[in-house]
Amino acid sequence: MVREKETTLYLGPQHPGITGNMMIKLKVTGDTVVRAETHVGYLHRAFEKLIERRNWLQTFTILCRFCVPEPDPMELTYARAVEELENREVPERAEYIRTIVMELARLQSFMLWYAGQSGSAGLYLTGQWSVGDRNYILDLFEELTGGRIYHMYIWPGGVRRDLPKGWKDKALKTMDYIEKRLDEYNKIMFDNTIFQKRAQGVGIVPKDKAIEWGVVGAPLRGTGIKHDVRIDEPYCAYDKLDFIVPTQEGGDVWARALVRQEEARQSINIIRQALEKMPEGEFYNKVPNPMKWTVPAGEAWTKTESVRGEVGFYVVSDGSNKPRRVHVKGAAYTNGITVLEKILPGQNIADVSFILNSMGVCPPEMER
Amino acid sequence: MTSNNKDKQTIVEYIQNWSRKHSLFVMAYGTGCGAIEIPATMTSRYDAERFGIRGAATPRQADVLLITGYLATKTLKRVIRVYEQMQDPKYVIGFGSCTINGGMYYDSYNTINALDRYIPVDVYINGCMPRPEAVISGFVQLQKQIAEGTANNAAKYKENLEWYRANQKKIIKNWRMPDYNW
Amino acid sequence: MEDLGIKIIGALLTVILAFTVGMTYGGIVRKLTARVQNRRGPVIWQNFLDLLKLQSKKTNIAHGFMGHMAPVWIIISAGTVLMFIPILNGNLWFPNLTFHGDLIFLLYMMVFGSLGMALGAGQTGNPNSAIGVTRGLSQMVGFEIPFVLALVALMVQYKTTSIQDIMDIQAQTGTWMMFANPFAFLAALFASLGMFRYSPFDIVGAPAELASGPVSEFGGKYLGTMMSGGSIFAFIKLTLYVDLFMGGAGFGTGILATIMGLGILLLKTFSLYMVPVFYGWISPRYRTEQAIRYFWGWPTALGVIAVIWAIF
Amino acid sequence: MEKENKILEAIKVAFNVEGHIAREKRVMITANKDIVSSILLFCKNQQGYIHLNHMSVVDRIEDGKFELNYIIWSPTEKVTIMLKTFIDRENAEMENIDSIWDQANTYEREMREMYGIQFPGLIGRQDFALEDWDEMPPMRRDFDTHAYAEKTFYQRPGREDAKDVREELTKQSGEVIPDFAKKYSRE
Amino acid sequence: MNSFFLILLILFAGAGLSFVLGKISSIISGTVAFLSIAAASALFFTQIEMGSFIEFSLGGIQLQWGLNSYGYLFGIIVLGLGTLASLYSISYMQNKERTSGFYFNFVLVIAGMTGIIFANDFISFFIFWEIMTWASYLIIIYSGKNVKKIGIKYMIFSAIGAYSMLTAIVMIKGQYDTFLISDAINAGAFNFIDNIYIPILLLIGFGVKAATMPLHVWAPGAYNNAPTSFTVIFSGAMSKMGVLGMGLVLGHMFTADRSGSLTNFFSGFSVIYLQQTIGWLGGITAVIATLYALIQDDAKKLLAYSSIAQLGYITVGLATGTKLGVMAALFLAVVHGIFKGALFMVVGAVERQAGTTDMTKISGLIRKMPFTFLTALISIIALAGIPPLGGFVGKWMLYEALITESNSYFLVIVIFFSSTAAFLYSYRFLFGLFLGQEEKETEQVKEAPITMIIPMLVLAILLVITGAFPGLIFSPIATAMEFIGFKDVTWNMSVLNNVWGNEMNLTYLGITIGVVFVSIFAFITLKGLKGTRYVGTKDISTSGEIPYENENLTFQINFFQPFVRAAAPMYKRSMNKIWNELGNGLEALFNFTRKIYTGNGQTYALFVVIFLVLMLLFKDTLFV
Repeated sequence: MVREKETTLYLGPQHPGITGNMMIKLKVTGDTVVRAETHVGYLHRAFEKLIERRNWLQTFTILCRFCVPEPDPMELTYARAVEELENREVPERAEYIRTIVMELARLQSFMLWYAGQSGSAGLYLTGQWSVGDRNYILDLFEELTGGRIYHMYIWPGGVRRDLPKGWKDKALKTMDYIEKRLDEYNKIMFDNTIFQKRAQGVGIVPKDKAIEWGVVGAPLRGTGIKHDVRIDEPYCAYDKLDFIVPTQEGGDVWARALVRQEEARQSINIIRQALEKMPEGEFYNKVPNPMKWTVPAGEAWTKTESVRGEVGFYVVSDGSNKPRRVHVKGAAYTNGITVLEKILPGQNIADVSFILNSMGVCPPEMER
Repeated sequence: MTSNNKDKQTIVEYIQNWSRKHSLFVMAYGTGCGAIEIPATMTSRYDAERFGIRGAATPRQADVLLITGYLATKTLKRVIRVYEQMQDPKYVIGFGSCTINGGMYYDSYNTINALDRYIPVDVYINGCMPRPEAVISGFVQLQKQIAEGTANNAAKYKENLEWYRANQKKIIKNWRMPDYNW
Repeated sequence: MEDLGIKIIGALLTVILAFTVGMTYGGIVRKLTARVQNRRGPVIWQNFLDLLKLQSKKTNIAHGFMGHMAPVWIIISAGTVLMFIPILNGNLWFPNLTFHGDLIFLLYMMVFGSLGMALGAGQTGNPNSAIGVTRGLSQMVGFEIPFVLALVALMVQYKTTSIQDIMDIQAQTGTWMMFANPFAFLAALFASLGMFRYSPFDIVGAPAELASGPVSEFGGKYLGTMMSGGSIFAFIKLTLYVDLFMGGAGFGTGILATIMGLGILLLKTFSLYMVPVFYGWISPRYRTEQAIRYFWGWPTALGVIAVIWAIF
Repeated sequence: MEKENKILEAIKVAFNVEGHIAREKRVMITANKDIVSSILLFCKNQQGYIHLNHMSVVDRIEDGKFELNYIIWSPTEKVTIMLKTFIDRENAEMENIDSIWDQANTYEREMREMYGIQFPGLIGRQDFALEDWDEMPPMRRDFDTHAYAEKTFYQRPGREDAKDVREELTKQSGEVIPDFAKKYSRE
Repeated sequence: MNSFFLILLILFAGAGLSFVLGKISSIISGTVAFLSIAAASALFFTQIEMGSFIEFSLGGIQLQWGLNSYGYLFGIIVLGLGTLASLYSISYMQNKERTSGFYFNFVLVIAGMTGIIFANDFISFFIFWEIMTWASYLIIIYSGKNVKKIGIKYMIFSAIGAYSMLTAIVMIKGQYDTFLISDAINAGAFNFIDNIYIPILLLIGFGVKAATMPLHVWAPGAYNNAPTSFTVIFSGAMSKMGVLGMGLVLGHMFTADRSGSLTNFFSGFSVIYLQQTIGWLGGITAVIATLYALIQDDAKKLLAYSSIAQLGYITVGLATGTKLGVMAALFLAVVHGIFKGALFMVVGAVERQAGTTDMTKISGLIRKMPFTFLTALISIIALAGIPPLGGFVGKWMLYEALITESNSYFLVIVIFFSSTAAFLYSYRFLFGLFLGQEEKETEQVKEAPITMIIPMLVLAILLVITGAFPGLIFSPIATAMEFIGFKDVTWNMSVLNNVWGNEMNLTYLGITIGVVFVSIFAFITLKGLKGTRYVGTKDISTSGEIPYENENLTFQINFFQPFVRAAAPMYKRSMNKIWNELGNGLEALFNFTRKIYTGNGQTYALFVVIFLVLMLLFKDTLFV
């Protein structure tokens, strides 16, 4: 084989700079990336096949494992799809609880993102702090759902259980603490000139191509396009709450970081509002015996906004007690494969991991 | 496994094992979803570094291979390569139920169900997913084994290489790995 | 003959001192870093444990002769430089060898280790190692410029190229070089940020980018020996800075004087060491060209001012 | 429902296909496989549906068909069109649309691997998620993953009886479970 | 017969004989060339007494040949390196075509250089100079790509040099009515006070060969294009002829007694300016050549640029005009001859065995060619100036001279920048050829034949010796420096001194390094001797991924891109680029010149002779 005028560099699967278990095959000259290929499948567990063998409720154990850093949007999207198929009502209290859970999930995911984004640039302090503080949110989850990471909390027709006693105060207290801490992270990360130098002008997603390329989530809002499922197709209680969807111009890592920074604040804001406005009442619209539970034939497409962007579920039922087909479109499916392959060429090797983190690449939801 | 040959250790071995026990470099390889609890384990609330546990970027420097959850067959191949590139003495911790018997993936066509058929495992941590406390207790278990000198599964791997290879090749159809001179 | 005996014992003592201090400083930095990150952190002697473990690894992989030699080169470089650097001023037990630590010699000898490391890393054939090496060498060209400017300023100001002479002059005049020529000190201090390779200049072994860079393929005794060499080097650099800019340390040969001298030395070196460490805690990493540009900017300008200051 | 009607009518007029509005912001259209790419192009270039949201396959094994779904979305109208078509299950082949949307390439590679649907002219790596897979495409409904797993992977004993852990425990301990708590037990 | 004649006769006869025998076999031809050069060097080192000379007249012009201490120093380089290079050539040229012409010219170049060393008058100096130029030109166009362009470039710059030298010679004749070099010196021909033009013209003439900026343009192409066994001579010895001339001029220029009158004060001032200018020219040459060396992908080209950079250091040393500086320059000249000769031999060996010198195409030769690698390693250490080898001694003296004696503090920084950046290309060279993963095509490569290994190892050993005992070279340098006007040069066998009284003891250094090396090497090797296992370069951690078997992961392309990016302004504004643009503009002129210089050596010689005659005829009208 004649040696190409490029060097092959494997970034992953075992590499500190890769987000999860995937591989990006880089062709580089010098320290500039010429071509990038995303290789996935290291985490392929055949979830969609397994779901076809599970009944409607057993599916939830699988759903939350679609994307490990942020499992709840998957549960919610699926639950909403099932509700759409069944025309099942959701009590208003459950909608508020779902909103809180969603935003808590987003918030803890933002804190992981703080770690990833700054850690990939060599600033470990923010990451150590934010991942440490993230435990407080996980504590809330643990009290609410019984699990730190995987919750299986949101069910079709509501949520699995009501808020525990005193949880609201605890949540509010935690929010106060996290808000204070966010300021500190921002001081270290965003006020740092070196971080700005690293982030600005790197990994640019062009504004005019962004939607066509299928960019979603913060990368899209970083180009100045205001697109968020929470306002486009409001779900849960989002239409009753008051929040801002931040956008930034530029489309580079810096813009995406600013968007996420503001979104984390908005999450706290939403959680506070939801806790405030939450009505009393039922939290669960009862489903039949799960073993015998059938869902009317049909299909549904539901979308949810996660930290990485839009998560879509395409659910098909053939009227039996098992889903006929559940197809997941994670945000990273486009962000992490085609979009990444387009924006990486021309970048420095040093920035690859940095861009990866800012695009919110999450391998398990790409290959499922 | 826990045969007590503590008395048989020479003083040099004792010191060596003592240092090994207190300095565990963990391979930074998030093979599965369990990797999500590793940052939590390494940061402030749980702080694994006080046990001398820290990350290592490449297999040459690492002592412990943490299999964080299920292994897809594609990953298994990489894990075997990484494992064989690590240097003796090396330890494997199986992380989560799915490494023990497949857990919830028992019927998946792409994940292996019993990790110790393919690479030797020193410590299993069960749960899905194991909490950071469980991870640390797993490490403490491993430290105990190291101190006793019983964590020598890497040697067993070498002795029974053929058996392991046969198992591995059953799963990995296209075996294109460099041959290592042991 | 007696003289030679003292020298040999002194040389051994110097090596032990440098090794212990370097390793302990590393441990203290790890502990402090952990504390800043809200963690308990490892024990202070954790680095010794790591070293002991690395040295007791059962198998060690080398990719060939140069890979085998890389740690040897580093230790040669570290050991040789250590022999020519004055540790304590006028102390019998920590002598440097007769010629009094020529600065230009030191500059080149310190590179010796890096080159050996680079060759060892090169032989592995790992692309990450090679990229790390190119980064390291490029960065070296960056920080050597202000550093050399500072050294030239020193040499010009005191009309000597010997470290011992500079120490003596500082002792005589009672003015530390960092006050006599503050610009030179600042330029050298900036250069030291690059030399110690803490953030934002840890571009050589940047984990998220290059796994661990040049040492990607080294483990076991090789990594351990490199670690010891690196620790000795840390001590050497610190002592060099203290000798040049902070008046050195040492009062005489007596037991009490030796202990006091060592105490002063440790105090000075440790406070100097904290500069790059503090800076590193709160800084992300530069890209390579940004790092080089950084050194060619203000630090070099300061160095030029220092030389002009020294001439007039 | 104005926007939805507008686009539905536009497509109906242009291509003479069936369609209905499933709910707010969901327009469902069923079309022949030959005109799918024309409809997609029409929607993308003339109606502003520039965002390919999703592509999916459902294996309708009982009909001998694959059901392909194209979900596209307009950032201005905020309406989703779900375009559906059926192709034969035998020698399944579908037009390649990655010239319209680049990201369709990923979906098509996955479909090729998981269902064995061929896309003529599809450029891209052969593998998506699987490596050295030589069985039937695994997402087809007639592929039995459990049987395959049992055949291929070592099954650690202990779970083959699929017993309810709670019941086993109560048998050992003699604890009495009230009827209402039993109802979720496995059949 | 006189030894001077005998030596030259042997060389010329050897040239002719190797040309004739070359028709039979390349090996015989090479052997003859080697034997003649070896015989000549044997005679040179044994038969000729220092200071002896012969006089004879030829066509009414009084000629004088002799050997002075200054010439002897360069004789060591020329004949020593010449012998080794001709031995090396035998195997290197083995399978090449048209070797008879090559050997003919090869020996002729050596003869020309020997003649230059012997020449005590300007006429024979010039004739031998032209023989050298002419013969080397024929070797440059012997093979390779772009022959015409490179050849013409070389020819034109040589012509510029030759004409300016000739003009200076005629001016000397016109003003002092002598052709003898010593007479001209004694009369003060090189004294900057009386004559501005003669020294400058001569410096231009010599500067071309020494590849000083801005006269270096020809050098990279020519060094690269010549067959490697000749590049050894070209870079190692022939460029030193330029150094010889420059040293002669500059030495006398700066050492001339200028104490006295007011006018002298001003002229002394202008001497300082000239000194600074030449020094900076040398420094900038070094920097730019270094910057260009580190972006080369071809090992030979890299060394070509590196040679220019090293000659820049030598120029700087000469321009200091101080004892230590000139000593450093001459020491560097000798050491550069050794290590650059060795490095070009290494490249030649790689070229012969692996078929190319393109570093992006080969890698991992260390296992195949261990001795070649060893030579390369030692030479590179010397080149980079890392202790304890010879290169360090030269660098040390140069820096100390600049700092302590000539007060050129910023020039030091420039030089230091250049020599730090030299680490980059040094590493690139070693890594590119010898380290990294092994290429599949180079699986069959074997170590070079013994006749190539021996010269390389001899040079490598010399480098080690000069590092430990630089006094061995200081002794001829000290006597040589007396000839160019530096009296009472002191030196020690292995202690270096500067004027501030600081010393650098190489013995202690050697002992320390030795002790540390032995102990650590023993420690590393003996400890766990069983535990160390050597693995192939394919067994690397590629982030867990498994590369294809024939996939070579060695990082070779755009090697120093981050550095280049950081130094981008310097690359943009570099002299070569301006010069190239100018050169492109001058292309038409070049084409015109080509009509006159047909590329044939005879017409060239003819033109030079005509020019000489014309100048001599009209010298009175022109220069009085």
